[in-house]
Amino acid sequence: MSNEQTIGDLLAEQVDRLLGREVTRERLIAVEDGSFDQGLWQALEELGITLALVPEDAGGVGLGWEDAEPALRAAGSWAAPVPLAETLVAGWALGLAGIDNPGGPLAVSDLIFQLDHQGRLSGEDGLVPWIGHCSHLVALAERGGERFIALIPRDDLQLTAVETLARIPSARVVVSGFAPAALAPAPFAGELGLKPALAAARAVQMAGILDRLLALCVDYGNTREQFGKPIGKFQAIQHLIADLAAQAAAAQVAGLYACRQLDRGNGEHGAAVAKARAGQAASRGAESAHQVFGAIGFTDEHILHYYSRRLWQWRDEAGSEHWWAERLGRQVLAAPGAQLWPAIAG
Amino acid sequence: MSNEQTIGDLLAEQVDRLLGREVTRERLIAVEDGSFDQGLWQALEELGITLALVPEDAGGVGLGWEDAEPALRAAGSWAAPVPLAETLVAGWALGLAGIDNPGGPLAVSDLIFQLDHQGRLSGEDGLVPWIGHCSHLVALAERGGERFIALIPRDDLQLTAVETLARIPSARVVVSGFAPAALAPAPFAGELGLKPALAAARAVQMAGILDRLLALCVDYGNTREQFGKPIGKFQAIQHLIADLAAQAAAAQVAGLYACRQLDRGNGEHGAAVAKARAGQAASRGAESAHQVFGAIGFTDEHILHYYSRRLWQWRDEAGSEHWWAERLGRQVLAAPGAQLWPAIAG
Amino acid sequence: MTSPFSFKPLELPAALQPLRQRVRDFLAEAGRDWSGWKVGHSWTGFDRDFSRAVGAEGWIGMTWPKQYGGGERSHLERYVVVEEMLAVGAPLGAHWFGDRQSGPLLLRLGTEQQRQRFLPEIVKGEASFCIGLSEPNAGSDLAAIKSRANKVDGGWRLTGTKIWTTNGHLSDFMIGLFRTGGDGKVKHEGLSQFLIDMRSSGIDVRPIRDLTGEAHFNEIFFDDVFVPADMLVGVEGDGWNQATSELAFERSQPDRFMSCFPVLPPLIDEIRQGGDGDRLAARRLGATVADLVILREMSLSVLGQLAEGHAPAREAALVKDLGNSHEQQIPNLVRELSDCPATLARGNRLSELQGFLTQNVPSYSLRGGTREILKGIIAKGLGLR
Amino acid sequence: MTSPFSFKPLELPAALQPLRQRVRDFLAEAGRDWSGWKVGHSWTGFDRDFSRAVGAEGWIGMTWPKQYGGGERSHLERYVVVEEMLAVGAPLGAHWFGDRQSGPLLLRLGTEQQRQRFLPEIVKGEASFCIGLSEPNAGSDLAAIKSRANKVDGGWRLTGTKIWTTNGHLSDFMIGLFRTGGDGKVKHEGLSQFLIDMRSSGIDVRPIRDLTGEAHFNEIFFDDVFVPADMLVGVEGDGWNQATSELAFERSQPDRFMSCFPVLPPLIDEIRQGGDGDRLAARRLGATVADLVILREMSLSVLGQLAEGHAPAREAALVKDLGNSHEQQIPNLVRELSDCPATLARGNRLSELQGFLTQNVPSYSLRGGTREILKGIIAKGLGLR
Repeated sequence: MSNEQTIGDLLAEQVDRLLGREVTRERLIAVEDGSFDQGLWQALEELGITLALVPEDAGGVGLGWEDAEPALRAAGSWAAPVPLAETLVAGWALGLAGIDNPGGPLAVSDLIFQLDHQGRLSGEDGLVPWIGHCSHLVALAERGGERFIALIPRDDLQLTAVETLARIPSARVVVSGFAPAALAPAPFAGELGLKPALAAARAVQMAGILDRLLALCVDYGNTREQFGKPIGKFQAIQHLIADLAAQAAAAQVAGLYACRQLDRGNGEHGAAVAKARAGQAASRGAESAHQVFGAIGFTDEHILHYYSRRLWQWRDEAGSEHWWAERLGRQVLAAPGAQLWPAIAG
Repeated sequence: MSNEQTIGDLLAEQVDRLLGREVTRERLIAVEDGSFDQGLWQALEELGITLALVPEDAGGVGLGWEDAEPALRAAGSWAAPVPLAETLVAGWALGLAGIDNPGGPLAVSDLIFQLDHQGRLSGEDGLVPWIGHCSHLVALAERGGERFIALIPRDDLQLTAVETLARIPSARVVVSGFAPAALAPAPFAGELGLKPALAAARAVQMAGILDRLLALCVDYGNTREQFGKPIGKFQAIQHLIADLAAQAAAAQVAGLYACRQLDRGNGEHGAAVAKARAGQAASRGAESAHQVFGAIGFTDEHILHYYSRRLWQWRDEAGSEHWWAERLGRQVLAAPGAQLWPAIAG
Repeated sequence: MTSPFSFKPLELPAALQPLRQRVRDFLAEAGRDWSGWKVGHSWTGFDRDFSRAVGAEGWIGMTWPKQYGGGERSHLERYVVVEEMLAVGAPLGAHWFGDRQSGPLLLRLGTEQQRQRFLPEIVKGEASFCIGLSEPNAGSDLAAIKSRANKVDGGWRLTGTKIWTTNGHLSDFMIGLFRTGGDGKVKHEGLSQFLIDMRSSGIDVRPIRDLTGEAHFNEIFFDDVFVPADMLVGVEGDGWNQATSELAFERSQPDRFMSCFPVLPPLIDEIRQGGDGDRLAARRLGATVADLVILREMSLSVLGQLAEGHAPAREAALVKDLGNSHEQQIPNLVRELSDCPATLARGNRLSELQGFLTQNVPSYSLRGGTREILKGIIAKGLGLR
Repeated sequence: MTSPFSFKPLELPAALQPLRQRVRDFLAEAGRDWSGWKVGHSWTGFDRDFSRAVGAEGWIGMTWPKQYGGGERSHLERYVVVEEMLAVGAPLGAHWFGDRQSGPLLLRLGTEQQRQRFLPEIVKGEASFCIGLSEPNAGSDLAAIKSRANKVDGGWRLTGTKIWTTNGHLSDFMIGLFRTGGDGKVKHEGLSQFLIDMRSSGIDVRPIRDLTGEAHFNEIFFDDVFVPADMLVGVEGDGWNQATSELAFERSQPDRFMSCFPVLPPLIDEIRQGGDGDRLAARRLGATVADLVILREMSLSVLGQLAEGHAPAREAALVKDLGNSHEQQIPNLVRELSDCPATLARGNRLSELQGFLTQNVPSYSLRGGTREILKGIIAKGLGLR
């Protein structure tokens, strides 16, 4: 729409073009079966997107979250089977903490690990996607109220494979008393550590998926015929698709909102609003899309479930919509009603 | 459908015919403005419905709740502007307690009043519909764990008019230290006193209203034209009406279920299920009906709101759907999960 | 009277309690090792050994005449058995379609020879039936069926493709709807039902994997498949009416609202582990139970009316519509009350069931006719012109 | 890129904070005695004195050129003023339609003379406008308009009936859509917009009471009403495009999602009186606030795009659709979290607001076009053919 294209838009276009060409159902299956798509990852690295949030002086692109949002959403819209969101969060956190980025795909935890006085890390996270394919885990560590970003070699972790609806290779992670490869104070991290950033990323990815579902549904509505006409002529189908469109739009705005708030150091609030809203959009959007597609959308062969399963998964990761809504609601209830509007509008 | 007509069906037919003829918008307005429709009440008395639940040896018809349900639903379906439901509950309670029925319209409270050792009654109820037009209030009284049915002359009550969405003349009632006109033990009354019976009656009335809304919407769908055809030809309108039908059906079954449970001394369970379900049906049904009717349904002149306002009111009286659902849910959660199915199916 | 519906109540007599207890005991034993994932399949799960055991108890074809191996027991007794099975998510698939649909069809419209040959086998749990309705270009629009049966010497030759046939790859027989005539102008004329032996030559069954990776439904290709003349079911050309009245009949049964029930007990247990449950948990569970109780009452009422010889088609359609909504909401309920765990823990009953249902409930408003088609049927049935 | 939408963010600059504060101070004073019932009316409430006071502050026609009395201030400043007003449910009705709709129409398409005559009056809060679109047989189907304007010497003669005209009985002027030509085949051709003095002879305004007993909308009869030639707005015969683009423009404004906002603060206060609120209250409120924040972001984005000269019609339609759902859910939220009181307590702000909204929100998915029509527009805009 706008005449000036930002670097973020350009990057997104490149990512979109690459993924539109490369992400086939076969490659999605291969990744769900456990292999890593090195070719796709390298192609993305070449575009610079994997280091988008790493400061320029640390060898990255030095973008903010708002700039990176279109590319991440584009990646979501193709269900890109790579740890792009995780690597972005990790690169951003390492960059802020001034830790050298080891490069390559990185995993993140949205929980907080404990650091003892010998600098040894302990803790566990029941779900870390992609960790089996990453050299390091980036996580928040805490010691006596102080917060640190820790870079932990995968080999220092105990991994147990876990199953998710997305079927992205994931593991339960336990670390017991290893010193991290790098550690640096993280004054920027709030009470929730990396959870807000990961939640923001998931909201953006879900928005991308909903964009795709909408495009698929419009196309199907125009081509699939029943009762002698395209099903998109039926008011019921039109309304399902209009509802999906509304959810896709809301999720898009939610994801972008979270990114903008992260950029201004208000990540927790942004994530709460965005994940609460986008999680709801994910549930409703997946429901509408499946209803539009009918039986064909339930087949393994059809692409739909590679999207809907990610929606069902990501709404639960990094805090569900209920978890964030509850947190937001408790903040609202902590102040008199007259404070609600100023809290929203400033 | 069935060939054998019960006395309950016959009574319902008579009530339906009478009310269909007599209940005009003008008479609804007059009652909402504060007058009592003596003519309508007398006509109903002549049919015997007002004493339907009073034992035969006490001068009543001696029906059970299940038998009376069709007539009460028919009354609901015409939004009959008389305290029929209340008088039925009152007559039933007085009959079970063996207290002489004073006749005429009676009001009931769904709360529990306190009886002292001098036999004096105290307590208050924030909402008693129709009390201004009734000679007596029937309420449950408690003294040291014992329960009684109390018949209280209206003149012993302090009344303060209160406003409701239904606009049926109603009052806040306070009684402070008067001896009731009659008092008798009520071993049949559970923890909730008369609330389950009143809740059952409200569920039945709401089912009647939903029946009416459905009939009105079908008629409007077939006659109102837009875009050159009856709006009922539009799939969106068809779906709204189908949804309304589903809610009307569920409310009907719910109301009848509550009545059957009352008859077998299991009124609290029946009321919980019925009011929880019918309250939800009321909200959804009113929403669908208003959406079908559009702007015309918002006018004072149109009959729709005489129904929808009663739905909005009655869902809140004698325990809302949330109140009853919470109670039912707490019972479910009081036992292991394996007990759920036996609790439902026996 | 105003209501267009009739929901005369049906009270299950106390005399059925011993039967109910017997079914519970049987299931406690048979289901000892069923996983949450298996239980999630409910009546679509195919387990021939289980069906044989059910048959041995006399719980298939319970209401059918004894001369065909049936039990001549009441529809109420059958209801008790069925709802007990559904309450624990028993794998009914190997006998369900025969018991619910194909057997009753043969009883109503089959020849004496068809009844004698097939009904006793269904009753024993030995003959599995599937239903061949949908085609690649006839989904919601069933009347657009193109598969043909051409009359030949001694029978018919079937050609065409059926799709979405649940358990077709495991079934012994199909009741299939094929075009036998009609000029194509009135689409639902000239269709006929056939009883097809799935081992006939010319039948190619291609299982279709679903989004969980399992194959429950199938695409079935008919290439000049011979069906003997005596395997026509009912009246030639009347298949549309026969098949749609079957659909109407099955709409109100408890499989239309109890598919998700088995997840509720472990959910309750999980909530109880964390304390008594709060207002949120109590309200949501209470509303769900109230909804279920009323659905069951509606379903029982339709059963009673059918047994009395009425045809409460509108009422049955409403049960399915409300039942779909009920079932589809349950995974949302479980998510909210179990704090949305992000992993599927094998071996954990609640987690397996929830994982299965989350991925499968969207299909529940498709099977047996989509929600959109159903709502149209309801609206028309109400007199919308 | 995949998304058919553009939601470029618009950040309200901190420089607007003093203006916001000034509006808050003004409203704290002006709204001191507003009851919950009054506040429930929000932007439909008609209070000429209030509108004059708003005008005196320079908050009507804020973005219009100074030559017409406007403030030449930014759309962002106007947005701040409007959302502050809506947040407290201020009675905007006496200037709202002029400020939101009719003034901008005249600026876009009016004659110089029309602008000079009417805009300064709107700005002062002296000229109230209403919108004459719907007719008894042209509700959702606006193009079915039958009211006619016949050309006569020096002007037009108007005959017909308009209905559902909000505040028509209190307004000074109407922008009305009348049929001026067209052969009736293409129904939306041959319509024209007129600026009508409501005091003209031949106009009969019949207020229509709504279900709360109040009269906000009207049926307006035109019996050979003379309108001077210079009161045609825009191009003869192009009224359909002119009017529908107005509708598209107004869809994304905060009145489409903030009508129920004023009930939230007293709800929060009531919950706080009973303690901290539990999980149920927190989750429901949190979800509602998240929804609102996102709607506001969407609305701001559309504002920014409009200001840049784009026409984000699809985006605006989505804001209205989502906004309707948001608003209509709020009375349900209040009911559940305030334990469903069964009486309307006059003098209690929460109770009055809830009583008003319960009875009025069903109309929110009708005004400005029904939900059904809107969803059709959205679907078509997405490329469904």
